[in-house]
Amino acid sequence: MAGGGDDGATGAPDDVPDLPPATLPFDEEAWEAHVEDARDDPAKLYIDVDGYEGPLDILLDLARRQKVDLRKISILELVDQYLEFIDRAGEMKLELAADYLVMAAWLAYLKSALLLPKEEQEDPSPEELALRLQLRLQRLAAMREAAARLMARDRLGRDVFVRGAPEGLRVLKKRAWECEWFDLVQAYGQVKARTAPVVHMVRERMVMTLESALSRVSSMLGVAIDWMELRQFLPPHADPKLKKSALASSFVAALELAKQGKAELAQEETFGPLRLRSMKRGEGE
Amino acid sequence: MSAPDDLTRAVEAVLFAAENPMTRDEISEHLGGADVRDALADLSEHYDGRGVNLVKRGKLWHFQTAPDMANLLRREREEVRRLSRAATECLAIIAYHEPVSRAEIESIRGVQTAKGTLDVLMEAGWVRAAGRREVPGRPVIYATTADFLSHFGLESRRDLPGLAELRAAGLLEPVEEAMERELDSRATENAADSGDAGEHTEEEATDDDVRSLDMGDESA
Amino acid sequence: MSAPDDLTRAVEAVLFAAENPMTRDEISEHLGGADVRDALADLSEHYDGRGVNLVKRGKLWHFQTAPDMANLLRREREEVRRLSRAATECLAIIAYHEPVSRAEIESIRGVQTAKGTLDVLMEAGWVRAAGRREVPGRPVIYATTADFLSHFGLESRRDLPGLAELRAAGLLEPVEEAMERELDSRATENAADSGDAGEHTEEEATDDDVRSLDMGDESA
Repeated sequence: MAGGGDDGATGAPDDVPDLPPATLPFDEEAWEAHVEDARDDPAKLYIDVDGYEGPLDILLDLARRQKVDLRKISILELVDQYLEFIDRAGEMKLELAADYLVMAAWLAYLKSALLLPKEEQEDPSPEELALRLQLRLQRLAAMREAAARLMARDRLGRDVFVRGAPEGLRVLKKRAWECEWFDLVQAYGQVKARTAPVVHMVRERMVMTLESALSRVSSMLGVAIDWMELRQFLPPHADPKLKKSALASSFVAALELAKQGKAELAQEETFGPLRLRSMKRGEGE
Repeated sequence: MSAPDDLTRAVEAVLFAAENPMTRDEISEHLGGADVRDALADLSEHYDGRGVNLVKRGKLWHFQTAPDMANLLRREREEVRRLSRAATECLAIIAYHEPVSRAEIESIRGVQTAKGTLDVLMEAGWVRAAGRREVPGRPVIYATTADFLSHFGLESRRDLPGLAELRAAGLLEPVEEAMERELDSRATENAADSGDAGEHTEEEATDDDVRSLDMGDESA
Repeated sequence: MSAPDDLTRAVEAVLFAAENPMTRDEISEHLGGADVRDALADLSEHYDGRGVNLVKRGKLWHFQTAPDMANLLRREREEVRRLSRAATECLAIIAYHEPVSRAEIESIRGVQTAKGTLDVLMEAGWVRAAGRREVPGRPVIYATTADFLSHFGLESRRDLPGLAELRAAGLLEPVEEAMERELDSRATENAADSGDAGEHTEEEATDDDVRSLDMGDESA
């Protein structure tokens, strides 16, 4: 309900001298004295208004002046006091933040609602609104008192002290090195391997020699009865690497057989399938 | 006076020499993993009533001068920063309600909180951001620190002055909840006034149950 | 233990909180001119035998941790670190070839050796300087220590595996080849993981065939 005015006059900036906790229970005489002073010097009261942290703060102070338990506070009386406070501030031409005026308007509404006959009340009822205000004041008062009690405790560095000149605890770091036997031995192995004279070895590749291709092709040609494609002469289950070698060797073998007059070759088109058959049969026909 | 054993002497020496309060585990670690529980208990008892006391704040142990010596020691050193009223109220609200968002602090104080106010508390090391509340906008929530307990001489948050009374009076619950309860009890009173006393008592009992549940929850 | 009187407690607190040792007069002045002689005597006696003592140095009084507890204030913590690759190689070379000079180590490793590497091995206590080689320049030669043997669980240096054993264990392969094989097997593992194990298994088998051929050749 208080909303937040954002200009400087609303919340007291932290560097404004605050009321010390001891004066927190509202000191009526001091307040009156301030008001008296303020008649001569309006700026003085201004500082006090500025010292309030928003309308709820003023309301709490005013409530305390009723000198009754906050639970039994008369909201109507409180409203009157607040409105009077705002009036007085207005007379003294004090600059009031929007918050204070919004609260005044709201309280004026609350007051009129409280004075209306019950039947005409809307929802939420003015009693609920008054109760809400009362509960908020109770909570603020509780926290204010708690803060004062907290600040009054035996505080370290103010009331109680730690040792003035502690020797201090030092933790010295000492490095411990770790190495496994396997790492050691493996490292040596790799040093030796790295620096050993390099010997190049050519891996044995899977090849079909020309001799074996020649004998394979000629023996297969011997039993063939028709043209055969060159690829049909390759070993059927060979590994791909071996297949390439076998193809090359078989091709050379085919050329060799043709040259020897034992086979004849045919190819319909460039890069087309290369076919061959035995020459013996051709002679026979 | 019986002579203290070596472990007790060691704990005494370590805590005297330490520049910062130490947890029991830290002390133990410093002493090669010894169980220092008994030694700490012996020392606390031994120093009780002396000019220097061994105290536990949160989980941290340290020696400090006895509170009744404050006048002798306070001297000229006013090192402790004087907090503004806004800051003391914020600190109290955070301590008694933690974890709490800035909006919640503002709703209790009825006024916006200047940015610097929370900064001052965080700089003093008494308040820390404690994550975010999982509600729309995910506001940062604040809580007190171990230093807060040390500084204000609290063994735990349960030792906050007047905490139990405030809780029992329902002054730490949000206004909305208090409203509901209050309205309920008023309705009951009215009903009671009109002759039905039995219901009233029953209602009252339920209320108490809810409150004690709350407390159980808090301490858990 | 009799409870200390207030003056004794005050002296205790003042000395505890003091940032510097204090003379008797300073203490007395701090306490409104009280005679603190007895209090100091009581405190000295009380703290005698505890983990903290009240001591007088010259005319200055102060608390200090008991002398036999001084070692507690400086605690050593071991930080275990793994030997670097370079240091491991150096250590291995020294172990296999000792005594060796730095130049010899470098020629065996095939790379320059940073000064820090040998320092680390000496810090670890595994290597020591073992005199100088009587050649021009008189280089320092290095050897392993008894700690080295005990750390690696060796009776003597003769327990280190010989070259033949290293070869049998596959430890004499050039790094690149060992790397490749490692990568291959990882690739296979990954492929197996990703589900198309079939294709790769075939590939692997072929590879193995070739390898066994290789080995046959080498042993031949």
